[in-house]
Amino acid sequence: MNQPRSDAASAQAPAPHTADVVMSASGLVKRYGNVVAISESDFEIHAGEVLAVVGDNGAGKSSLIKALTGALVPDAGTIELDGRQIHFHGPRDARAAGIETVYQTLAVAPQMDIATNLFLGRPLRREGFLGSGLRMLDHKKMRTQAAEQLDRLGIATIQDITQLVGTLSGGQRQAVAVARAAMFGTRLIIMDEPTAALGVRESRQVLDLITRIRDRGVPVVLISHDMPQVFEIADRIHVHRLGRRVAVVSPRTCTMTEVVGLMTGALQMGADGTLLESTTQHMPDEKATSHRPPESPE
Amino acid sequence: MNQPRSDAASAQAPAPHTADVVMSASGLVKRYGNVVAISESDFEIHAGEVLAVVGDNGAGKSSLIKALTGALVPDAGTIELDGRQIHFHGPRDARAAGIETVYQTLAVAPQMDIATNLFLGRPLRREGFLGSGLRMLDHKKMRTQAAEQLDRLGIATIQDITQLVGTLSGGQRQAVAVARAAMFGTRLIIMDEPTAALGVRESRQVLDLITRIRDRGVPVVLISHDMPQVFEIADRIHVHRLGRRVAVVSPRTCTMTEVVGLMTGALQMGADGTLLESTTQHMPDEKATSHRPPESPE
Amino acid sequence: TSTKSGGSDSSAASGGKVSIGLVTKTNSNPYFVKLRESAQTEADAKGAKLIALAGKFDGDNQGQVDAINNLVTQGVKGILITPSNSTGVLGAIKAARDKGILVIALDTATDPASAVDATFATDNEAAGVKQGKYVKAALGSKKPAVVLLDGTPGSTVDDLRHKGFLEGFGLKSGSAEIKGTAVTNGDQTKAQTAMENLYQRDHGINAVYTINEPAAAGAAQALSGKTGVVIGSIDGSCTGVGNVKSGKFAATVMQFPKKMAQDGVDAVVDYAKTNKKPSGFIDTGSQLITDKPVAGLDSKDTAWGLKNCWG
Amino acid sequence: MTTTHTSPATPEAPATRPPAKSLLARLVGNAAAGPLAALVIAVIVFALTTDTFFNIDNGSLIVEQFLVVGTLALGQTLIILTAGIDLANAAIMVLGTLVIAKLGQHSLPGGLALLVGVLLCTAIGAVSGTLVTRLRLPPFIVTLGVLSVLTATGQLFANGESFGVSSGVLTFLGKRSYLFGQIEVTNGMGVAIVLIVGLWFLLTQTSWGRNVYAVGDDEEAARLTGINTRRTLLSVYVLAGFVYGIAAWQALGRIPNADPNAFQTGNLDSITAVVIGGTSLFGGRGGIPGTVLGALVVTVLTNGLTQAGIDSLYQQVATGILVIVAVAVDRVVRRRAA
Amino acid sequence: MTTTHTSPATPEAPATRPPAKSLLARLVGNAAAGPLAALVIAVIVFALTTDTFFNIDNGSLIVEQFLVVGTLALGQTLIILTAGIDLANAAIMVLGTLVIAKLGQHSLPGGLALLVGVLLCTAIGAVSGTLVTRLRLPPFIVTLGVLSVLTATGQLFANGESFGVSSGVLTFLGKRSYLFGQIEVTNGMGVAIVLIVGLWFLLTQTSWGRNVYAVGDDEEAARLTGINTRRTLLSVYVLAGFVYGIAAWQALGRIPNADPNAFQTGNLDSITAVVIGGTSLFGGRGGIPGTVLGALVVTVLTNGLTQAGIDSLYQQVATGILVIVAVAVDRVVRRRAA
Ligand SMILES: Nc1ncnc2c1ncn2[C@@H]1O[C@H](COP(=O)(O)OP(=O)(O)OP(=O)(O)O)[C@@H](O)[C@H]1O
Ligand SMILES: Nc1ncnc2c1ncn2[C@@H]1O[C@H](COP(=O)(O)OP(=O)(O)OP(=O)(O)O)[C@@H](O)[C@H]1O
Ligand SMILES: [Mg+2]
Ligand SMILES: [Mg+2]
Repeated sequence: MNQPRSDAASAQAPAPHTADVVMSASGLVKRYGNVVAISESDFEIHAGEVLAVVGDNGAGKSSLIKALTGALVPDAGTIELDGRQIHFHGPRDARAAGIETVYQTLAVAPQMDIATNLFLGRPLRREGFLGSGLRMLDHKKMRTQAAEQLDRLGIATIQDITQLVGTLSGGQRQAVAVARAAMFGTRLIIMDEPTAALGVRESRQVLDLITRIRDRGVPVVLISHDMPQVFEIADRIHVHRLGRRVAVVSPRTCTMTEVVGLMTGALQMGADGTLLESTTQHMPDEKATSHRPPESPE
Repeated sequence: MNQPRSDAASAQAPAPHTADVVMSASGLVKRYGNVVAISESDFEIHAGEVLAVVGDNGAGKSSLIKALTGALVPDAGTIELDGRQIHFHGPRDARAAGIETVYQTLAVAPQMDIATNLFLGRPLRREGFLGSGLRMLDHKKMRTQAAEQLDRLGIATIQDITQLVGTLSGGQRQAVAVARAAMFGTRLIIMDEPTAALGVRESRQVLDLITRIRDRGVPVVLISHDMPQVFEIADRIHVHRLGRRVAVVSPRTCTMTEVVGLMTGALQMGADGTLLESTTQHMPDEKATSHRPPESPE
Repeated sequence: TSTKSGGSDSSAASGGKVSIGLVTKTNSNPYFVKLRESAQTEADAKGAKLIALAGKFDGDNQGQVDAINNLVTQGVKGILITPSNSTGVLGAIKAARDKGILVIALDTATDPASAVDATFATDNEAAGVKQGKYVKAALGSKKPAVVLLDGTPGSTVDDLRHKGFLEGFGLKSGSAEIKGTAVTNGDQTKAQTAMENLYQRDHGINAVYTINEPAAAGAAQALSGKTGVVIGSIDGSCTGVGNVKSGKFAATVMQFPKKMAQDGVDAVVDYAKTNKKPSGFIDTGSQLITDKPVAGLDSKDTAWGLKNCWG
Repeated sequence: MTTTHTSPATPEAPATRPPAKSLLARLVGNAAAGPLAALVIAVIVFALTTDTFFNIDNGSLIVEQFLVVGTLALGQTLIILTAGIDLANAAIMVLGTLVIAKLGQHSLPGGLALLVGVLLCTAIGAVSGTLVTRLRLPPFIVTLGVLSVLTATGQLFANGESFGVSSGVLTFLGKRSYLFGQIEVTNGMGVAIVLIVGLWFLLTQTSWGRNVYAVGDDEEAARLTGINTRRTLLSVYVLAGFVYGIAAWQALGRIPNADPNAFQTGNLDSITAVVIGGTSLFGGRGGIPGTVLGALVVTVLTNGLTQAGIDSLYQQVATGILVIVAVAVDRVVRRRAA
Repeated sequence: MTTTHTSPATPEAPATRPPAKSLLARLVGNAAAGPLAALVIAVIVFALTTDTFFNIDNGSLIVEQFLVVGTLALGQTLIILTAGIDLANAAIMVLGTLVIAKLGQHSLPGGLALLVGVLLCTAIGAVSGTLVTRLRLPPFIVTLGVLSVLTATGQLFANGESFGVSSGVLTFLGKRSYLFGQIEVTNGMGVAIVLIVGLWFLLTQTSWGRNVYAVGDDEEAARLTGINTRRTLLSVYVLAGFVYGIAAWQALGRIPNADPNAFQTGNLDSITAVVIGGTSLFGGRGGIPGTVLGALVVTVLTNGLTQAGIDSLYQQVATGILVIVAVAVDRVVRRRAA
């Protein structure tokens, strides 16, 4: 896949001033044994935009954002925040920098209740000496705020706010993770398939929420498989394929079919930002039996 | 919500002969402490149909199908399979009856590889004495079949078929669960949001798969939040709300807006199968503060 | 019966029958099992009630203290105790004695001895000396190469026997003749493994001290087929004497737990009747048992041993 | 997606409000209802079957007997809540008693000896914690290794002796006084109460405590939410080490004599108390009140069975069965409560 | 969803095919690479530092010393693979030896006594398994209770005695012979090999084994896929009980004398072997080869340290450290392999 680096390709998408870049990465690599999850990928998000990241299953989208938030340490590559190179040693560092993330696995503690999960690692303390001196938590306030926050997401079917998160329905659990990120993100919010388990109404609320967040000036990275959703809300679309960014396109100048073509490799983006039918759909080093088992038994 | 039992409502959907009923349930109830997950719900699926089950998050869809497959024991209600009342003591009994399920939580063993997960509890033995006498597994055959099966689902990005399922991407993992159900279901296949984590292409493959299964004569229950998908593939739509079935409609005679209205309670189905604007959108015993925390601190 | 503290009017607690508490180091050591059985037999004979408790392991001071406390609450007249440590349980003993309960140390003395009313025990150091002298003499002119299979370091009895053996043998801790020591906890399996490994290291070993007969049996098993190693032991159980008889090890030093137990129970029963307390250290004696006597050491043969062994 | 539905987020759930929790349930938490039931049943049975069990003196005695293993179990609770296990806790404590007693005997004033001992226990906790967090070794293996090392070290240190203590500070926790002229209490009980309340406060009322539960519940989720899981784990081991240091002080209060062979079953005993107390060995569920009740259940069993005149071998049989029964009761009660 | 895309499922992954696994890795599995490395290192160190370690006789001795705890560890592996733990295994075995020896001494022919003893052990396993599966009690508590009951029962049964055995069948496993006139082997080694291969076969080559791993990995997932989790768990405890019965036979082969006090640390020792062998205490990962290597590591340490002239207290210190190091090596090796 003898393809120009995709920075050139991003000419296709409206190119804002580089001064606007909030977070960027280049040359990221992550291998697990023989599996290549990220393969020299680049990334860029600008101030005040919603950037959608799309790609096939296993393309490496989740791995990419994990690398950006310090949840995994890339084997190679650099990451910059506000133009300065950073090294996150863990998700904690990213959080300290104001980056909140909804991980695809949700990262909730199943045996703890909703309020506790919402405020995990971000406690509300009591006022006065009890809070500052004794560092006591304000359980009541956390519960109230948790209930409000879920109301706002339209998750109306939670019958008992003290329910353990492990007993929630799939969608309810996802809403908890989304609510958490929305409450605390100040610099950048990253959401990995935040509406996958959500119902029609709840998905709508999350999309509205994302718009509100953007309007508040906080950029949002949205990973999604739902193309109509992506085209409705995204300012730019980052297309990921086989572990790397293959194109950045604008939803205004590009059709869904084209984006899907890029995702699957049926289309390629030329150096000048134009889309071409892919002639070499198969990679040179590819073997037809790639995911057949090795011949040897056990 | 003084509403007639929904059996009457199902007049709206084309009513096939009752002889065709493959599985049905009536009056199912499941409570968890104060939480009511299933509240006197009914259910019916007919031979050779794709029945979509839709509803808000937390409406009780997953609980309903868990009750049908023996994964949870309902507090009340009866279930019939082919007209005879049954009592499943566990998912094992359902499986023995030819019912396969994709649970929302996927039910995969994270530390085992893909092939092992596909054949969990359904081993392939070697041929000859090694298999029948020593009961030896045929690891090689299981791996080959697993690879084929995933190919068929279009999950092309799995780089190493011996990867542990816990290390797969969200969509890849879901594909494993779908492939398993598709391989073994003979009487009825139930899928709880099988495409939630799947990409565009992979979702399409699963829809095709569902069609093929139906054409094979095996009915399919599909839980999904994706309305276009539901309207494309379902023969009938079971609308679930607040723990019970509130309507069964046909996608041919009903619009998406109407279905969403039923889901959210904005519409109600009258006894004659007509849809009415809901006058009593709030339930009589409802309290505005329902999911606020109890006043008492900790 | 009073629902108030049972300790102060103890005789009332079990309906006229004198109740006696017995607290051994463990339940598991056959030696203490026999001690307990003998005490039980004697108590039955005297119409007294025996409550037998024990620590969970050698050195379980806390368990013994709890046992004493519970016996005091239960309202016993006297307590017979084999303290796991000569100083560990003194506080509880004092509390018991303060409530008028007779406390007798069996088998192991306390430090100071006056902490209890009386002590009925083997002089373990003397027993160790007997073992040491015998093993040394049995070696004859051979240059000694000794292995010491200890029980649990820090336990009073262990220390006394170990010290006695070295004294009787004429060694000091750290002497060049000592080729190795091992902690066996008096367990046959551990002793066997330790002995196997020590022998593998030095095939010249010719003398073995053991803390008790199970350890000696383990050593013998490890050395089976190898001749010329003298194994000594202490205890005097019937199994042990049998092993001496069959030549598995050379000698053992017999103790007399039956006597301790009987005397102890009798003393409490007496005390209940007459309010008279025994006092001082009463040595119940020890006896070297071997079929290969050596000159200058008093010993009995295994026939005598089998008649007088304790279980 | 042609349907946009913007009905306001009016709460529509069938609102069965949870019934107000009983004061008791609030105090001990749901997890502790089981051991509480087991304790109450045991007390009632022994009160009915023996004359000597149910009185103030025996009550005091039971609490005294509870102190050392109970304190060990408090530290153990912290570690088990993080899905760990501490096989070395009793060995740490015993080494603590040895060091305190030896220093107190000869060289240092009692208070200073105590301080050194407690700091030593804390430091050993820090070592275990470092091995668990830095090398990512299973706590079972780390503490097994530490157990082996410390047991031998204790014996080498003591060199076959045991050390008596007499200083006021070192035996301070064993000192008795009488409440209302009736109830015998020791200073150790006061310290235990302070420790229990303090740990309960830390675990339930501070964000540190929340982090501990989160790490035990799902370490990866905790890490992803930005909790410093390493520091949390390390602090748990350090605090547990400190608690074992206090247990050493309690042990000297109860038996003014430091013996390298003591408390060989203290690790299993404390784990038993924790598990009976409803804390899950897989982490994230349970807490201090349950552990206190669990430790009391075990103490009451031994005490009550002795009062009932049962010999220790039969006691051991009975205890084995009753431990299983106690946890079974816990299961039933919790299923009811759910 | 306007876009339908039907490009055929041509495999497009960047196909870096996994390099062929080495024969060794295939034999022992990845999980066992760590303990194997630890074992090899230990053997090399002792071979270099002592004169008496590296020879055939000592090799035989090590294998003999490995047999009993090794066999216990095999049963323990089964249970730990299901995320359980067995604290009672040594107690079950000891009761087995007592029953076999007592029956064999007096009433029954050796073979029959053996059969009764092994069946008893199996039955006790069945009881533990029933408590775990029916009452859903934590295995830790069930086996702790069983431990307590059996230890006391053994002592009541033996009543302070120990029973020697002499019958041919009962000591059959201790009988020696020489391979190639050089290598001392016992019948017990043969039985151990049969057991190891048999259990390995069951765990890796049959669907029963897959079910065991699945239950340990995620019991709920296993249940949902239709695995009879209860029967699987129960069968694991029963089979483990049987293995402990064989361990009893091995123990009599090594020491023809059944003693209620023997093997008090057998439970911890066997767990140690299993964990060093790379089996996760949280279930679902590990296996028989690792356990065999783990048990050998521990045996080699004790044996080698003795050869190196280190006294038992210092040995204990060294063993503690080396157990930690062995598992740390395992971690490093496994991370490399991944
Ligand atoms: N820990 C791991 N070990 C081995 N392979 C891994 C691991 N994590 C991810 N992978 C592999 O890396 C690739 C990328 O995974 P990733 O989760 O980033 O995909 P994704 O684009 O998020 O897919 P999805 O849309 O299904 O969520 C996949 O092939 C996956 O199997
Ligand atoms: N084990 C449990 N304990 C308590 N409440 C539960 C439990 N399981 C489910 N619930 C509750 O029951 C209700 C129905 O849950 P269910 O998972 O069936 O919803 P669902 O319709 O599948 O939702 P989703 O679309 O989000 O998957 C929810 O309110 C949920 O919180
Ligand atoms: Mg993903
Ligand atoms: Mg659901």
